[in-house]
Amino acid sequence: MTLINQKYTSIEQAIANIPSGASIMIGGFGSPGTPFALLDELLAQGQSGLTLIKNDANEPDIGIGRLIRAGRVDRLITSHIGLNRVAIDEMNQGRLAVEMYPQGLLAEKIRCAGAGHYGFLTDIGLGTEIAGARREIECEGKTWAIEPAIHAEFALVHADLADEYGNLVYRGTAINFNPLMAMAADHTIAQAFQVQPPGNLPPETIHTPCAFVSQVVQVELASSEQGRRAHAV
Amino acid sequence: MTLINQKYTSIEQAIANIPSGASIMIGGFGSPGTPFALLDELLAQGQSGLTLIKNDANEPDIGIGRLIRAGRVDRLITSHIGLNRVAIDEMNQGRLAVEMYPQGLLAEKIRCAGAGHYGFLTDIGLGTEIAGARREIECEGKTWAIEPAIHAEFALVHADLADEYGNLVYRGTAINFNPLMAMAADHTIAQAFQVQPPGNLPPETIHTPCAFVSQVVQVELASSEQGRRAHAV
Amino acid sequence: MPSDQERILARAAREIDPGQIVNLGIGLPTRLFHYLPKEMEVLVHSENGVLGCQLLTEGSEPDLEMIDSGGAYISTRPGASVFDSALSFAMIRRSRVDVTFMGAFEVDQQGNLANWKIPGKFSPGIGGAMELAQKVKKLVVLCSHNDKHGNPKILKQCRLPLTAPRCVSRIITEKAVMEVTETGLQVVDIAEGLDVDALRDATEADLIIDEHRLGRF
Amino acid sequence: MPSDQERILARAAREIDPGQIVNLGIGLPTRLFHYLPKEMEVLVHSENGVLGCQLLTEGSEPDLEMIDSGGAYISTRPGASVFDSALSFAMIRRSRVDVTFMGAFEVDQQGNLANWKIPGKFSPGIGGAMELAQKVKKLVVLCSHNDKHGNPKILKQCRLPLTAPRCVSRIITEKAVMEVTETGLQVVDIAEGLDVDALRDATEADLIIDEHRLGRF
Repeated sequence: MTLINQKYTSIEQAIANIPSGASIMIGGFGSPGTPFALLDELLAQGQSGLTLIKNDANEPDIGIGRLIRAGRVDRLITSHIGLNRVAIDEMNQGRLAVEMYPQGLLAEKIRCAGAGHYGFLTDIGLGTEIAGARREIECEGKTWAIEPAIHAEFALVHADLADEYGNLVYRGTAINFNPLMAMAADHTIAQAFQVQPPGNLPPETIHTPCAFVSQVVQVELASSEQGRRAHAV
Repeated sequence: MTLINQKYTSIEQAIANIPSGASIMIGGFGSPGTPFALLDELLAQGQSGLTLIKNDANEPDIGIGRLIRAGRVDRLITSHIGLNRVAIDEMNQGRLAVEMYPQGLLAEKIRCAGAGHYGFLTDIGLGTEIAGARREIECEGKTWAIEPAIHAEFALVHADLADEYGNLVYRGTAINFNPLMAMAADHTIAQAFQVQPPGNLPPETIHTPCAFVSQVVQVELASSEQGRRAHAV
Repeated sequence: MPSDQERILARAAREIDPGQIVNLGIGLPTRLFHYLPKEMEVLVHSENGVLGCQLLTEGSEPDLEMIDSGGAYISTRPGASVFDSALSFAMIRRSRVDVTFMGAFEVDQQGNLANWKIPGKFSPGIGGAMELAQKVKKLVVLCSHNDKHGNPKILKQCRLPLTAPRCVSRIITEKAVMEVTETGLQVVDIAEGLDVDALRDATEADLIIDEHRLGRF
Repeated sequence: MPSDQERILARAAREIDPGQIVNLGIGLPTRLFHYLPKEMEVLVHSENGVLGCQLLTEGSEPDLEMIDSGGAYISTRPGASVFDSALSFAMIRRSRVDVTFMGAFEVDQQGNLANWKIPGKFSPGIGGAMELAQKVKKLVVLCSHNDKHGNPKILKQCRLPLTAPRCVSRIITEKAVMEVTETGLQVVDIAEGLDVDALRDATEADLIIDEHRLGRF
């Protein structure tokens, strides 16, 4: 694990650690919490053959939408891609492999990896078509589906505030999948609007302790303006 | 579930909902986070035949130590009772049934109930004597133990701040099991040093959203002084 | 005279009691926001991770980090909290949401619901609907009584892939309010000016109708 | 001349590098706090839910809500965080703690550790030891070389119930520093003034000793 005093770095260096073919979790539900600046740097650096894990596919011209449109994503593990027609087309054309889970199960599968378990036992989806694909077991006279954890090599997350050790504070509905993914990946890269010296963030307000963050970079507010255009107010 | 506008109540009324024979989760690791005032009221009201779920047994003269000494507890699900000689004696005499789990598994079993799952699959404890008691399954060529969730009818938790809807903010190492238990019990009673009008607590600072709290009561700082005497500084 | 959607929404708002926790699905249900009195103590849950949403005041600058699960900018009311997606769905699976409103492609007299997939035509993913449908105690379906070709949406048996089996409590359309009971679909209210035979003609499901106890809306 | 415990602690402190996350077990390991320079950027994890503990400044009033897992009042250093017990153990199970120090009743040459239960005599529960032992990458045992009756604690094979199998990286006693390797227990350092035969006599485990590379401490 990165030493706590070696985490604060440049966006170029942080993203350069990611090889082509990597599996990468991406925070965000819609635009809030999506690490736009990290994704734009990933687009610029050219890594390809990626497996992405994200709640949604953003929209065609922002966030992972740009990576998908550029043909850099082989596989997407997600919950709902209804706002991205390009992703739907790529899926229908067979150029993008898409694996879909109910949103809460996706969140729990990621959380489960972050907690260091193999999987969990659920009744969600019994009696629906998702049930057929899963292994089931009987416990105490009832049927439960085994949902294996989802890991990744990398996670890209967006925080509002950070400190140089990599402690993270999220804001508003930009929390969503970010703290779960930060724990579930082997190597977590965080962007934040402000990266402060250690000691500036009250201990109770920290959502993701620095132990789960490998690198932290400071980004301009402007990078998230991309997300703004996409939403009707 | 209690309506949000009917949660702020008196300690007498809140505890009067608990019948004898109930299963009750109790927050706290040592003294911090232990809901001393709620426990003292439970002692005063006289409920017996209780099953308690708590990380530790406090010490003989405080918290659940007083309930155990008074013979009001039939069963204790815990992680470590080394600081309570009375509990150890009661266990050795066969008057208190004690079920022990490694601390992190206990936390996860409670968290798992709070997340609405049946259980989770872990490798913790394989190759030790706790392995024998558990059902195991093979997944992807490895052995995993099934750890079922632990539910309870009630949870008693301690917060630093609350609002009248039951939103809770914890402080310091008094967080520990409290947010997990608040989610895992059917009926959660919270004590807080301050109960404020809704809107006073910033949304990002809330550790336990009010949806998981049935009743909230305000208590004096003094009740936790009990815990203080027990610790060497 | 109210439009069909206004009639549905006005009736649906009466399903919410002060003090409850409510989830509003994407589309028509989201518009229920406009039918809740601002002073009413209700916390609206949105599954992306917020409890206590309210509409953005007209003309105010949106906070870019605050959206609901439909992607609209929102604000929060006093008593609101924000949290991660695991906690948000724990709240759903632990049945801490009192009532949820959803649209439907099809709904049937057993309370089965289909609202996420039309095989070969539409399958963007199920999002949060499955867990909401399966675990929220009271699920109220808000939909048009018939599809745009006039075909019934209230069926004897759903044909599309289910969101969840036997999950619906109530169905509100522009024509009727129907309760899913042990014995079938009981009509609670019928639209002003509609007669019972016309309702039956527009419906594939078997309807239980006690004309003496029938309300109007 | 340092006491046996001081010798162990001073040597143990050299196992910690700046920038690491460290867990200090109850008892002797907790006293390592006194051997860490205050300006050293190290975050001490305590499994009750805090990362970044430090000793309370002498004479200062304790915060009643801040203890470590041993029950002592603590304060925190810059960069500290507090969290619930599930997150605290996720940190452990995900191997985000770089090094942990623990006491032992018995430890053996395969790296097995027994430090929580003496059947029929002592069984207060395992607390957090099992997960720390199983999942922290570097586990350093700090213990006396022999028990109070003079019996060896460094064994060929543990006899007591294990905390975790094959979990120990290093053992530091007042007599030696031993590394658990694929081929057995390699002596890294031997105490000043002790000879190799005396060390072997005090030890049940087979020791691998390369006298040319042996350090003193």
